[in-house]
Amino acid sequence: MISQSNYLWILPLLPLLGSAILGAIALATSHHEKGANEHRTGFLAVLFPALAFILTAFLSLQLEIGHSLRQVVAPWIVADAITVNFGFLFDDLSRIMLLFITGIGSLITLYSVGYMHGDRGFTRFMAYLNLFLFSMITLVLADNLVLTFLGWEGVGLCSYLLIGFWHKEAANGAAANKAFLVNRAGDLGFLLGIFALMTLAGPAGISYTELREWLHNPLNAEILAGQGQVLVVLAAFFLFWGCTAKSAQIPLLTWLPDAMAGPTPVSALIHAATMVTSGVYLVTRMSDLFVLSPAIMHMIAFVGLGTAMWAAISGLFQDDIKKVLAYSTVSQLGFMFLAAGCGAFDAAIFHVFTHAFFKATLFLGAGSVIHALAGEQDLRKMGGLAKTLPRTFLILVFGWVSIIGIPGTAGFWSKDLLLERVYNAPFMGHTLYYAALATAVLTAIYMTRMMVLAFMGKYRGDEHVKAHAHESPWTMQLPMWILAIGSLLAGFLWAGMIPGADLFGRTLSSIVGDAQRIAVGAEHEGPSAFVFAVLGTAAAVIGLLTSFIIFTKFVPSPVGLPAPRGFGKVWTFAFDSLHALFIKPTRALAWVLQTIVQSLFEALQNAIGLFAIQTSDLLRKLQSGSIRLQLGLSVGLTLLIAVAILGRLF
Amino acid sequence: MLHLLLASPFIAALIIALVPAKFSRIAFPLSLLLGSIITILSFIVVSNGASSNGAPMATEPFAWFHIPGTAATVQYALFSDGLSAWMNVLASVLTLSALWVSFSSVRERFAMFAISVFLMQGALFGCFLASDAVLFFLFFEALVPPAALLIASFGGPGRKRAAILFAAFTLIGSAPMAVALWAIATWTGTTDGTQIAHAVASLPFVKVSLLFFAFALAFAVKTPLLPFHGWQAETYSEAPTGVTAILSGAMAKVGVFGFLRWTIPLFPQVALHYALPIALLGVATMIYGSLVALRQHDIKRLLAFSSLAHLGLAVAGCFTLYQSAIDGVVLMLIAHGFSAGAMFLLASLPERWSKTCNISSFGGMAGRSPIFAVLFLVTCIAAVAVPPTLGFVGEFLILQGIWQTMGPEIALLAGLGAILSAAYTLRLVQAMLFGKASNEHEAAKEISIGEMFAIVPLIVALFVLGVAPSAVLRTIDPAVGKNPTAVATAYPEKPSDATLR
Amino acid sequence: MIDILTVQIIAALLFCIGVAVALVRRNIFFVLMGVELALNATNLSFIGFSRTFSGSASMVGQIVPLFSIAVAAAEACVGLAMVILIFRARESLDSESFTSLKE
Amino acid sequence: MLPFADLFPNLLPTVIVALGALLSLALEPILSIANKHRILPWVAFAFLVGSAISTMLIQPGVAYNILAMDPTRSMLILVLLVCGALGIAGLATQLPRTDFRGGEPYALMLLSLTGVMLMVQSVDLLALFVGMELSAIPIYALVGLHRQSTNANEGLFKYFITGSLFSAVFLYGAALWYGSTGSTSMSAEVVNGREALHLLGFAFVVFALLFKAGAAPLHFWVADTYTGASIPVTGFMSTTVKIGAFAGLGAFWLQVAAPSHFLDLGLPIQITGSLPLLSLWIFVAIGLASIVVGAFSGLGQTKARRLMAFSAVANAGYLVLALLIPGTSGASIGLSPLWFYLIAYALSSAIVLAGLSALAGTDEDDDSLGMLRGLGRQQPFLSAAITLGLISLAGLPPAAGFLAKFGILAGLFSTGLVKTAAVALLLAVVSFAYYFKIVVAIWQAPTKDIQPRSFPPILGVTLVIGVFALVAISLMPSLVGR
Amino acid sequence: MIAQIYFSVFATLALACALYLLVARHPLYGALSLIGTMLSLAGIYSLLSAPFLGVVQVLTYAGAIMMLVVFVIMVLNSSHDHVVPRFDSRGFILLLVPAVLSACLLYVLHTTHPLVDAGAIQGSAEAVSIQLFNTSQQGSGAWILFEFIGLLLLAAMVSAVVLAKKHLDKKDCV
Repeated sequence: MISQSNYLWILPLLPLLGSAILGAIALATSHHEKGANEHRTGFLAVLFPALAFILTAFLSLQLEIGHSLRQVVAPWIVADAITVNFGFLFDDLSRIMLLFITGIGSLITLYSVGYMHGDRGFTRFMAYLNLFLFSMITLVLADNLVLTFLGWEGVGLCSYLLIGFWHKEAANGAAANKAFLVNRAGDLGFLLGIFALMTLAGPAGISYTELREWLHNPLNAEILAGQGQVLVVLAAFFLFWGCTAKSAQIPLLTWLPDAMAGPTPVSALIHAATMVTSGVYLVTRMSDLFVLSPAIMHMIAFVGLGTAMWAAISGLFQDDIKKVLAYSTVSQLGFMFLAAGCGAFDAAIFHVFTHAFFKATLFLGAGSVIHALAGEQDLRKMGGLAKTLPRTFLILVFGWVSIIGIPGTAGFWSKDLLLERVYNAPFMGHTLYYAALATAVLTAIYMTRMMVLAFMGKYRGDEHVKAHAHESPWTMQLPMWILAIGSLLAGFLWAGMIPGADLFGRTLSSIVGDAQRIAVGAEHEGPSAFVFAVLGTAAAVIGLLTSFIIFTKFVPSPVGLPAPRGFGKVWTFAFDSLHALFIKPTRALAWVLQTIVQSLFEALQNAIGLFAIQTSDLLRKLQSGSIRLQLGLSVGLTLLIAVAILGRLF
Repeated sequence: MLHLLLASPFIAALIIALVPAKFSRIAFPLSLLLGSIITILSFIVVSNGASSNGAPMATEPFAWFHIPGTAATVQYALFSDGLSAWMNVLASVLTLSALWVSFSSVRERFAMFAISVFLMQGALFGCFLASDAVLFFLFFEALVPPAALLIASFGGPGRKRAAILFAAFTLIGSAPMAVALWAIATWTGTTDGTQIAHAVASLPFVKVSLLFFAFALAFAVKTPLLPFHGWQAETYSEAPTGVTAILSGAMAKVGVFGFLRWTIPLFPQVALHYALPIALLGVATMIYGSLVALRQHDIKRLLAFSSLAHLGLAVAGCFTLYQSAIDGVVLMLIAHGFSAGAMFLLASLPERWSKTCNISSFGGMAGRSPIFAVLFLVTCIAAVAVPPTLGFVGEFLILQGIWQTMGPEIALLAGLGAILSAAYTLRLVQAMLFGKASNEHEAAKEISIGEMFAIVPLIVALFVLGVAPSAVLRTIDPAVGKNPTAVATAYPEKPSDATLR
Repeated sequence: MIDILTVQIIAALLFCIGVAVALVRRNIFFVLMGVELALNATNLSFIGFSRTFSGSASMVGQIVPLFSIAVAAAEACVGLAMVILIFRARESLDSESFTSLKE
Repeated sequence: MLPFADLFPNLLPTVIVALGALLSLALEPILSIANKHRILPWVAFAFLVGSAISTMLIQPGVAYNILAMDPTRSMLILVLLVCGALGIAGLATQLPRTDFRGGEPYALMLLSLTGVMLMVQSVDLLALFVGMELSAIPIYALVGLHRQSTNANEGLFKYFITGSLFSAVFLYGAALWYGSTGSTSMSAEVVNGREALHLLGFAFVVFALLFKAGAAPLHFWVADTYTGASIPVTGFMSTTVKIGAFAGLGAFWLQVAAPSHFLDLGLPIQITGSLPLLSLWIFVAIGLASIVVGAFSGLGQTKARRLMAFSAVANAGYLVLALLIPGTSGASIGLSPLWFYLIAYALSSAIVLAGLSALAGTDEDDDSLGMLRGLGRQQPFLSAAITLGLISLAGLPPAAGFLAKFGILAGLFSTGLVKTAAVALLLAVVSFAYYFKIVVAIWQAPTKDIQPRSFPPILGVTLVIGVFALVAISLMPSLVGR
Repeated sequence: MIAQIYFSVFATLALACALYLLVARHPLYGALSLIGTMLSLAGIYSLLSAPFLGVVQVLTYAGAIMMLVVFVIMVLNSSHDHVVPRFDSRGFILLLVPAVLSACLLYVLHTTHPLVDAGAIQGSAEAVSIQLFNTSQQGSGAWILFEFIGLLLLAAMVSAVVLAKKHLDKKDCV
């Protein structure tokens, strides 16, 4: 295995190289009328992620379950007690993550080659994509928190770049800033978490493997029990804080929908399928830490559930097709954190996995709809597209059934497993379970609403747009089909009721096994899996039917902008207004400092200057022109001094 | 070697001065040549430090000047460890870039500009190399005349006021330091940096803390710290941009350098005693600077307040008295030197193109001058300390040190500063790069090759050093502790003692 | 025998009167003459003191006035030249009319 | 027969300068108007050089208990000669521009220089008096040189009246001194029972000398006279007279502090004199007053000469404070910082004003800051020299002024006058503001086009010498004093 | 005894003339009264056994110098002199200064009682010249200063020329 471990550093390097080359090309051609040749650059853009995927696949096949590769390339930061390395860790968790990140990443790149066709910034966009993949790979492949943080901030940066890609509209800039800032707020949490761990475990606090050993080392038991307790809680809290920003959980979730509203569905998708899952990845990666502080675990569970429900409800109010998907993403992430909070880390990761497939499918489908309708995103202006875009429709249907959890689809398996685990959770499992089930119903409702509004009924947009409506080129279609198939079949990697089909779970057990044992405790006998399956299916079907009945009848009229109104608005932007509570005071403070304090300082300076001038004028008055006064003052004042000083002698 | 390094800028100034007026054309290439030679020299010093594992270089002391009424004799002696060496590199590189970029704006008076800049550089070298307190003070004061002259004769409309403000602040600020030096000379009879610490130790605590604060004040004004920042914004915005780059990139560092090299090692116990309040002051400065920067409309004022914020954090890092944090401070100084320098130099271009500093009047540059836009964006990214830039490494170490020594709350506070810095930087980026250009009609301007040559190295350095900070750390870390004036002696044996909570 | 103290007092008074003339009067001639008077007073003081010493020490007090007289002559000569000069310029002997330089 | 043995060694430099004066006076009538300003300066310069050489050759010693010579004095005399040369060069630049017909001014300058050198050498009040008068009278004429300018007239008038009055004061002080000691020698011991007279005489003499030095509150003449005189004359008097006055003051002060044998000006001495230490506070008061007045009055000024006048007042203040600096330890006085400061000041000020005399044109207020705009680019060499001088005056490194000020104030601190030293330092910052105004004005971009002004080679030569001297003592302070 | 009387007469005369100088209206009167002071001072000198100085005083001071002064006064004697007021309020205030000065001087003089020393030498011309021109090592060396007085007078002459001669600078041709 040693031999292969030497290849790890190549993985992140490939897309980095790609982005470097593409960036160079973009800069070089930045002043030409039309950018570089799209075929060549497109080829390059797809080449590097694809290579990365192949390499990952190769390594994964070589490596049997339970083993891991680790490579320390070079020291990075070496200061006094602190040592941070460029080190990579390729174990079961990062293997899974890498597989779908590189795989789906490559597909997305391929898709975007078609989607971005003819755009002036084609090459630049491809460079961004590669950079993003580099950051993502670093994030999951790093063997220590600081290097992960590098990827962590890197993806934040890339999302900033991608959201603000079309820089002509200032609005995109605003959305980009929002995304970056909110992520920054999360990153601060991440950093503080690292510090807490360094204080707790010293140098061992940074590296995953060493931290793991440190935590499980019986010698440290009493530290953990004793003064270490606080630090553990702090660390867990801060790290989860970081996750809330990156994977859009309450309260730091406002940036994601805006990001979706950003220019390209591709960038939106790249968030949805990969970036946002990094939070779940981190929680799982640090599962050994989290399970040590049940309070934080519960917090995670509730935050996850809350996010899921809130997002599901606000999904109902969206008329913009991408926004619907955006909120569904947030909601699904909520499910994942719910699972993680309940100690079902593997289930969470599995849901991440399947979600990547069906959400990708949905987004690509939506993208191709928008592409076909020349950029129209308003659901109210669609309708009856099933006949116009049959293949797209089919693809979207795959995604749709999967997300609402029709038995057999990937979504079904993962959500089913997830809910079951939640039910068996020691702490308020049942309550959480029913709430989650209700959320599943809501999911079915808003997803069906989207499908109905988009494809059923008759077309509501203007005609000549429809006249030009067409299916996408192969570069877009190919990835969509692959993903669509995936969203149907991916679930069988861990189909709970089919004996033997639990490759996924076995793979992860080496990472999260102990943690889950600590979290869940002894296996106790709950209702059989079959019950949950039925309930889940029921939820999906109920939601589907209600939604179908309602929204084929009441079709919203296409007036005004596709933005939620009334209660929907309040609900959707609840957390924006929450943020405002922090932003407004900051602004006010800044205003005060600038206009009052700062000007006070300046006034003080001027006062001193004025004093000098006044004194000068005063003294210069003394310099009178009259010789007699001058003589008199000279003699008189000297006399005064002499008398004042020498007078004491007599 | 050190003598040569110190002398080189003055020699350069002399050479430029001797260029007869009718050959004024060659002044520019000549100055660039000399500047690069000096830069090479400074790098040689660094490499010496690296090769000898950061063992400090020092010169034979030479009795120079007897302080009347005391037993003290000022010695001309130079001393260079990794810290000084890197600061010198900073100064020389920035000087070179500043010369390069400024040419197009000062053209006809370039000779004088170059002379003053070289003199300033020489004074900077002196500050970084002096190992005698009075010698240091001499160079510290020698910074003022050329800087003030540059501001007053090449600056913007309010240049005279700015120059006077700058000079008055720095001179008045350094006055207490002079008094402290007299006191040291009178009480201990030595001004040698290697002996003061021991000599002072016997004095009563009150006296020592008075000395401490006298020193600290001078550096707090130079850095600047919160109540003493009045000169900064105005000076930076009025000064010619090349000079501003040096001012913020190198001269402001003298303040922090002073804390590291003089204030803390000379009066360790006092430093330990007042570490927390001063560090808090640093953090407050950071927050203040960031918040005020949020409301600036003049790009140079904004950058001025941003460097106020950065250096505030650096000072806070110094007073953690925590080894790795101090290393972080050094990294951060270098990082900020390069990034601030690059920022100001870049900012000078649109200023020259559209004759204004008001950021609301820029915009849409991403479309019109893409290369400039990319450089600007990258610099901003480096400025907000996104890994793997050098700034991140510095900030990481400093924040960690703050957490270690002063606890989570203050670390959190300082962290907020990081968020705010992102906020105002992105605001600047959005205003300049995004949206439609306000002046579409006029032809799009683009950064020239020469200017790129001047600026790109700074940015590259930020990333290279960020990936391999050990290049710096290796030279400074061993040096610490090897020499008496260096930082380490100031520390209690266990950093944990430094936690005053 | 003459009391030296009286001599000194007279000298002091003359000196002060001289100063007074120089300070109080506005006519430039008076100012000059006031200074001359003060010089005379110093001479008197010297000679008065010379009586209180023996040997060559007493002679010192008798030769210094010679110098002061010479100096007075020189000053008078320059001073009168100055008076002529500025009288040409201003047609006035009022010292208060030379107040253009101030502050 | 004359005791040449130890007399002429002492007097040689002075005599040579006097001879130069006589010769140039003799040459003056036979030269054509055009040649006067071309030849006479060089004649004078030659004699100055000769005097300088002789100064370096002669041995220390005292002649007749009235004229002394020691290393410090010879150093001061050398600086005097440099300042004189600069003044003459300035005249040689200025007079042709104003079409001045006569060549007497050079002779007058040399005569005045003779007087000052006498002051520097004298250890006797009578000699000091003669020296003062000999230095003063030619300067009266020099001040009034431009007879059409009302400013010159007024400056002359004020200087003359004040000067003659205070020479009377000096003489009266000498009388009292004589009355209390029985001798006019500075080193004379006080006769029992006459301490009060002694003290009074001391005070009168000191005040008269302080008037010469232009310390507040005896400074009123300074501004008006400096403004009235033409720039080179201002430069000449602001430096030479100050050197003379402080040399006399320093010698007197040392001798009073430790009477009964003649002292080397540079060496620290233990205080043995009967003079009450209380009188120290006179110097503190006057020094601070001068610094305050000089620093603040200069702020509002717009003419270089007037600025320099108030700078002279301020620097006089620092010099007065320097009188208090103890030597090694205990009740002692060591004046070497004073001499260093004096030399640094004199060189800088002479350089600045000589340079300005070349920059400024012919008419009255050509040294108003507005008129100086942009001359820096036209005369880079002159302007650089001026800038160096001003930086030195402002007490900033790298010029000598920094070490001088630093040393004096450090010494002051060591005597325990902490507050005084601190205040003096802060006010130095204030005065920096107006020195800086001149520098900025010179280096500004010109508003109007200036017709090029040439200056004679002698100015270049002397300026080079001056700048070299200034730089030399900046780099090697040990050249002066110990 | 006689000396006492003479002395008191001369003293009063000197003071009176001095005071008249202070109040005289026309400079000419002032000059004359000043001459009076000087003559009486000459008398006092000779009473104080400095006859040579008395003579010099009469010749040089009262004679030469004051004559010159009077001459110039006559030359410049224009109606202006009467226009110039003798006193003004400022003058009266300034009068305080010499008053205080005299007070101090008198007080200090009172604290000391200088007594006539028997060994004082009679200031004959011979004694003075010996004191003045003894060039030997033991001498006072005053002769050197006397040489400088020569330079001084020369300087005064040149200065007077420079100040008063016409046609020195071109603009002078009025």
